[in-house]
Amino acid sequence: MSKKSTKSTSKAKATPKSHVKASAKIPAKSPSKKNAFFAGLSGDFLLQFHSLMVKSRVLEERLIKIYKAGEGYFWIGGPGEEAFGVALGLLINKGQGLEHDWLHLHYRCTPTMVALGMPMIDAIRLMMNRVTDPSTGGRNFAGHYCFPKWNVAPVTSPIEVQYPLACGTAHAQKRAGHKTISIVTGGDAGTAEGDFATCLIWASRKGQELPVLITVQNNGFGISTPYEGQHGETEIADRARAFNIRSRVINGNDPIETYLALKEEMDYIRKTGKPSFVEVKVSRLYGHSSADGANRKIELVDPVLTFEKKLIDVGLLSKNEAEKIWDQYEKEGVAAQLEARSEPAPTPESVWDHVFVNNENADWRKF
Amino acid sequence: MSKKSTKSTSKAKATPKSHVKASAKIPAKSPSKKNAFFAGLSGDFLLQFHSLMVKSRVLEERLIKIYKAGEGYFWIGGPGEEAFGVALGLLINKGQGLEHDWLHLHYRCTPTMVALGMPMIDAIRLMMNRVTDPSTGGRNFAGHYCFPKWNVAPVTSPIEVQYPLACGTAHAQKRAGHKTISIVTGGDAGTAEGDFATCLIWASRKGQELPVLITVQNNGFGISTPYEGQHGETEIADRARAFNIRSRVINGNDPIETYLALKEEMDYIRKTGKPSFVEVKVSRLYGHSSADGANRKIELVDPVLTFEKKLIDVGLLSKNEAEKIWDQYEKEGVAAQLEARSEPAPTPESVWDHVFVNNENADWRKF
Amino acid sequence: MASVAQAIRMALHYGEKSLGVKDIFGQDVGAPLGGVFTATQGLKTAWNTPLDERGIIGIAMGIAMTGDRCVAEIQFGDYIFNTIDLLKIAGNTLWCTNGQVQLPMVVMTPVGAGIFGSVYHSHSFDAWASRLPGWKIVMPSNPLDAYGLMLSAIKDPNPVLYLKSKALMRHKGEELIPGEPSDEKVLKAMIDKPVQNAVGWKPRWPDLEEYTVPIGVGKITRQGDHITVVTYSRMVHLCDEVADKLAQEGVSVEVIDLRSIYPYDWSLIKSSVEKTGRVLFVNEDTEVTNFGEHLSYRVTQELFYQLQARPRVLAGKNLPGIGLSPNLEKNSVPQYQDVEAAIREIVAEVP
Amino acid sequence: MASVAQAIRMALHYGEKSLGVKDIFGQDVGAPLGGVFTATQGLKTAWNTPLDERGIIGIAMGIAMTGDRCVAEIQFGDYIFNTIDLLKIAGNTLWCTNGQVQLPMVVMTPVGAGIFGSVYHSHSFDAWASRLPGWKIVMPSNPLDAYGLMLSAIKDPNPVLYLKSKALMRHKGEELIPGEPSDEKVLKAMIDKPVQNAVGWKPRWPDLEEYTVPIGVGKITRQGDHITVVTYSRMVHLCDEVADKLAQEGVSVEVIDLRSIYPYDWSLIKSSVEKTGRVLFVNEDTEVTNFGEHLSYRVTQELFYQLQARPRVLAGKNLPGIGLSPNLEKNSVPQYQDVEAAIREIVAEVP
Ligand SMILES: Cc1ncc(C[n+]2csc(CCOP(=O)(O)OP(=O)(O)O)c2C)c(N)n1
Ligand SMILES: Cc1ncc(C[n+]2csc(CCOP(=O)(O)OP(=O)(O)O)c2C)c(N)n1
Ligand SMILES: [Mg+2]
Ligand SMILES: [Mg+2]
Repeated sequence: MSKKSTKSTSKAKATPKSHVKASAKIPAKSPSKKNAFFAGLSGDFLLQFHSLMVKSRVLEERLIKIYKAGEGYFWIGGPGEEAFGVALGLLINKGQGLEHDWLHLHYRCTPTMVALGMPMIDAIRLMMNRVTDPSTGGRNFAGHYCFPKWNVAPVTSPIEVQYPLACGTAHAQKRAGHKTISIVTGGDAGTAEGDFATCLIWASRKGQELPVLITVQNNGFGISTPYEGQHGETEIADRARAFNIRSRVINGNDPIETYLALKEEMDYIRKTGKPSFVEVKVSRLYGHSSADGANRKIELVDPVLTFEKKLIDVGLLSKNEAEKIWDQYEKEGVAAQLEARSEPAPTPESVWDHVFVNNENADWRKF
Repeated sequence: MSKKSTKSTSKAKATPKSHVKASAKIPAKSPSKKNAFFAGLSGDFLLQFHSLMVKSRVLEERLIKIYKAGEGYFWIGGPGEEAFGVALGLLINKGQGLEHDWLHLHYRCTPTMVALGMPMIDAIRLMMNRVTDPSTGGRNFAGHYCFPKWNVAPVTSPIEVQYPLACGTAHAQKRAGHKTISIVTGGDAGTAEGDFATCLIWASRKGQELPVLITVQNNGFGISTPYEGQHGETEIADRARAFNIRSRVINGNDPIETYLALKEEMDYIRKTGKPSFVEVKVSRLYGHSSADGANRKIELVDPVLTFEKKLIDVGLLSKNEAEKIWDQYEKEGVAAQLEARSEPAPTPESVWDHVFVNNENADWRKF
Repeated sequence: MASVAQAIRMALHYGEKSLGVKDIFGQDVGAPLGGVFTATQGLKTAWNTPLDERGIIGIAMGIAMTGDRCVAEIQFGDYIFNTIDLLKIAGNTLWCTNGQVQLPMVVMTPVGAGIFGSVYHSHSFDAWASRLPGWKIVMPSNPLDAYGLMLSAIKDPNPVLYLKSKALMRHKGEELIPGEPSDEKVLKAMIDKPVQNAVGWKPRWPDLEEYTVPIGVGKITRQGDHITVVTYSRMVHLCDEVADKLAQEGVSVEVIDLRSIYPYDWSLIKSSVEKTGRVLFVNEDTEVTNFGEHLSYRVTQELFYQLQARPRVLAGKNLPGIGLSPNLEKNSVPQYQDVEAAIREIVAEVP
Repeated sequence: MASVAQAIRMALHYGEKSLGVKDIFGQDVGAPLGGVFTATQGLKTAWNTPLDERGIIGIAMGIAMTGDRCVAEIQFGDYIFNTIDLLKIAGNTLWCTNGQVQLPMVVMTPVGAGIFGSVYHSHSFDAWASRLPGWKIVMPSNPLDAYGLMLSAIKDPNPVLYLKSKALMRHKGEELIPGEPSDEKVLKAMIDKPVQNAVGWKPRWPDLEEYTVPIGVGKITRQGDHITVVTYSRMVHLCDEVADKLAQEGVSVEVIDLRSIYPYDWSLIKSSVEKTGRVLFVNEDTEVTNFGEHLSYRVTQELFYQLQARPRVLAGKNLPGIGLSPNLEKNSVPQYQDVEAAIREIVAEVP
């Protein structure tokens, strides 16, 4: 299975190699075929995983509908990254402060936010720039989440700046000594920014390594520009290997492979305090953003449907149950949109709020 | 020999490996021991090489004396980099325009300038900020050479910015099709700047490789900060290898090894149009700059004296002839200083010159 | 009529064909996209770069050093702020080499608000750019100027920063570009890449003529006697509209489209303010240490005793960003009513 | 008396000991050098970074995000220009997150000319810094203020940019820092790393007390009635000298050391200019789109009808760089005679 879906995503690049066997770490809880087939992950867990993937997908499609209906100015998000994003969200030591993991995500992280427990309506409020948007209060674009209660650093538009920041939180985490780690995500084209190199350099200094999981979601494109022609390295992971950073490439369309690989790397980082790098091959299922139409690319592997089919094939899920899950989330999304629509926009005067902490005056006219 | 001096510079790092035998390329002109010993390079050539190394050293020591005498504000230069710098200068397709090589040097490139034919006095004029300084007219620091007639791009103070520029000239050279190349030099600590990664990325894009010789002069320090503790990569060359750039590490205290290695890489680049990377281990013989005293570090290998001893040992040079060479350059330097001292400083009014081309007015008061 | 995006595209084509431009490059500048605003569609020498602004500026400097002409794009002005050290070097290279090394290069980037682009698709750069000695800075407000200033920028031996308003990309002017077909459908059919099956598409370029707008020369877009409004780029159109409205009430507003930020057309400002005795400077960039404050300062120095009222600057509020919600954007950068209110206030001011 | 460098070192030590500072970092900031100006010698939490300004600012932002206090150094202000996008993000993070994410961090960097440092050891940053909403900007002119402003910067919950004049690093003041030994030889013996055999050296810190200079509060360094001179950092001393000289001729000059660039002490400027009716703004940064032009503009807005003369700005010439030869540097940034001439001219101006 890993092979199969790997092939289909590997049009852009060579077949990802992963230097662990999927079943290496987690012991089969029961000898049954199913479990062996799913590397021993329990059925309940698999169904929860699937449900979160569907929820994230339905939410993204809702956001796209909101854009197309003219109720939002811009959409960008992560449909196609559910297998990776949900796996990541489920593996986080979640909470606020140095006793928990830190997340430096980019603008395709809706699946991770959903897995962390973000209600649909909070993504919709951001999309519709309501004052109720908990991330930015209607100030920033879709996908620019910020949840301090979960150590989710603000998603920023400038590509790659989150990578150095992750070294900063990791530095503080290492000092605090709670075996917590920082995780950073970003795209393949963005690795051309110097800030990606900065992250590799600061994370890997001999004797001062940092507990940071450096990931790249390689979807083969930067807006309209294909990966080919812009890279000299055989795979992005080679750049991390040059710094003696433990590195691997995985098939991000396979939730099981992804989950197990991320778990193994996160365990390694917690144990050693050293960085690890994971290049994740993913599908950019609705193109770059609303700027290029936000239309479904049928030629790409859909990790949600692929996984769902598998669960149905092995009898863990029935077509009927599956439909119910989609319907339930669809209803939740529609209701959330209605509610968000009725909520107020930020007021004009509020522009001066939060320039300085505690609204200390920042307007020179009032100095 | 290579081993010997290698060891002595390798305190900072592992013994440099070089993946060509010194004698691989250049056929021995005669079967005599001497020539075999010097990889077949002719005696005349070796003596010319030595003479240029001495000239550069005497010049740098002159500049330091000028600083210590209070006749200059700041000194920085390349004593200790003569073996590398002279070798590079001797290998350049020298001239102006796209039919010649382009040089993007940093502030330790005096040996290369001397090998290219720069008279001593031009370095001294720069050091003493005379209006006669052909590089900057008394506007910039020592070592900040600029010689358009030899495609020597202006040396800039900000670390590492020369690396992306080298890709720009190489791009134009590749288009022009004269098999000319761009060469960039810089320090080990500077490789932490994103611009170093930028150079590797732009030079190595598959199908669009650029004819650029990317070099790093690794002297084991950035001002006061040792290499150890700031690098995760085993050797800097590993970062270039990650981009599938042909790479090697050489002993920059050995003029023969360095000359043959650079020649081989430059031939490769001209032939293939692809980049090559060379990490050169060198001695920072007088410390960082006048800021840390500009005093001789006796514990470091001196490439000039080592080479001179070798020439004397094999009878290519007599102690007496050697002394003459040093004396003659010392005289030249003293005379040049006297002459430069008598030359005028730039005038106060000249500050407005050359803001725009052809002195088009740039003073808003005159708009 | 051509849009500003089409005008830039035609100017770049003219540059490739007749002015020696050999490289037009930036993120998504080449095929298939031809630029996020289509300004580089179908150009022979356009190519896609890595996602690396510092590389883009550095490579442009290297190319320019060889004497080859190039036009580099930073996809959005919002993302040019990691290159300011390089822009400074490009601006000081001639000076530091005592006149030896020229860098004839053009850097173009979309700037300003007006499209509800939130924090990172709304930045202005004119005030920052005015702090880069050695650079010439231009900022067209309409297609004909966009064409003429691009040709001047390409021909100039100095580095030129070409700031194009995001919100004006689809804006159409009143005057044809020399050689432009008068029917805009014809133009579209010739040079716009079709949305459907564009594979193998090639533009058919109109027979364009050389037309330059000299750098440093502004233009009066509305004649008036009571007040001078000095502005550029997108704000020109707001100011013109307000001038037209107030004209009906007998308030006579002179609007100057400065077109170049540096060098700037002081004689045009001076003669106008000498006539009106009142002046308002309008731009979108943040208001503290704003280029309009420089112009206002100069007016105070040289025309103090001719002034009938305090010179005024209307610019973007001094905020960290421009928020996505229209309530936020509209209260952050000057709007029609703000311009109108400022003009009324200044005109009403009694010395 | 402590030098400015010693004062900063003592303030950072106080920060480590009593204000929760956990990281003081930058190029050559840790042992063995302790900073190119010795300002971080002997500090417990000082460490050396890679040669990567973007990394330094990015890591500082990450550390600050966790709530840990840090002080990051950019070795020379001349090399901060590749981080402006990150400085903007640090300044807009609180705003973009609608007040959720604070970044309590201090960035310090040496600025200005006066040491014949040529193009890349002479840059000013105050005008640039004044364009970074969300940041507080301070610029001390003497050791006591250097100490007091550093403590305020560390305690402030917002990002604070601390601009220290290169030329003032060895400057000594008239007032002791609370807890500083009165004999400067004693101080030196306690906290300066010996030049010879310094291996294993540890500083012995004086028993320093908390002393803060509030951000946003300026100070009158010379009382006067005929003209107000508003300045900061190195230029304060030039202006004070000129004031003392002119006082002997009966020209009474009031000098204001602004100390903070943003927020700035408008009430102090206002009351002084209301008294004198004449004002000169002096700083080293380039003159076009200069922070002094903002202050001058504001004076024109709010005090127009109290002015006896045109407000004047004396700043660095609008050049790409400051040349090494003294002839060049002295004709590029304000000198004693320039300040004197400007004051005489303004005082002589008849309305
Ligand atoms: C510094 C910067 N430059 C340019 C942009 C405009 N931009 C937004 S997304 C994008 C492409 C990113 O591609 P990649 O890193 O592969 O991430 P993906 O969108 O494919 O997930 C670009 C160029 C930006 N946001 N930031
Ligand atoms: C961008 C930038 N940051 C900091 C400096 C200050 N500086 C000058 S030389 C130097 C160390 C350079 O070390 P390395 O790259 O190893 O070159 P080396 O001097 O050892 O030859 C530093 C930090 C600078 N010139 N430019
Ligand atoms: Mg991508
Ligand atoms: Mg070094």
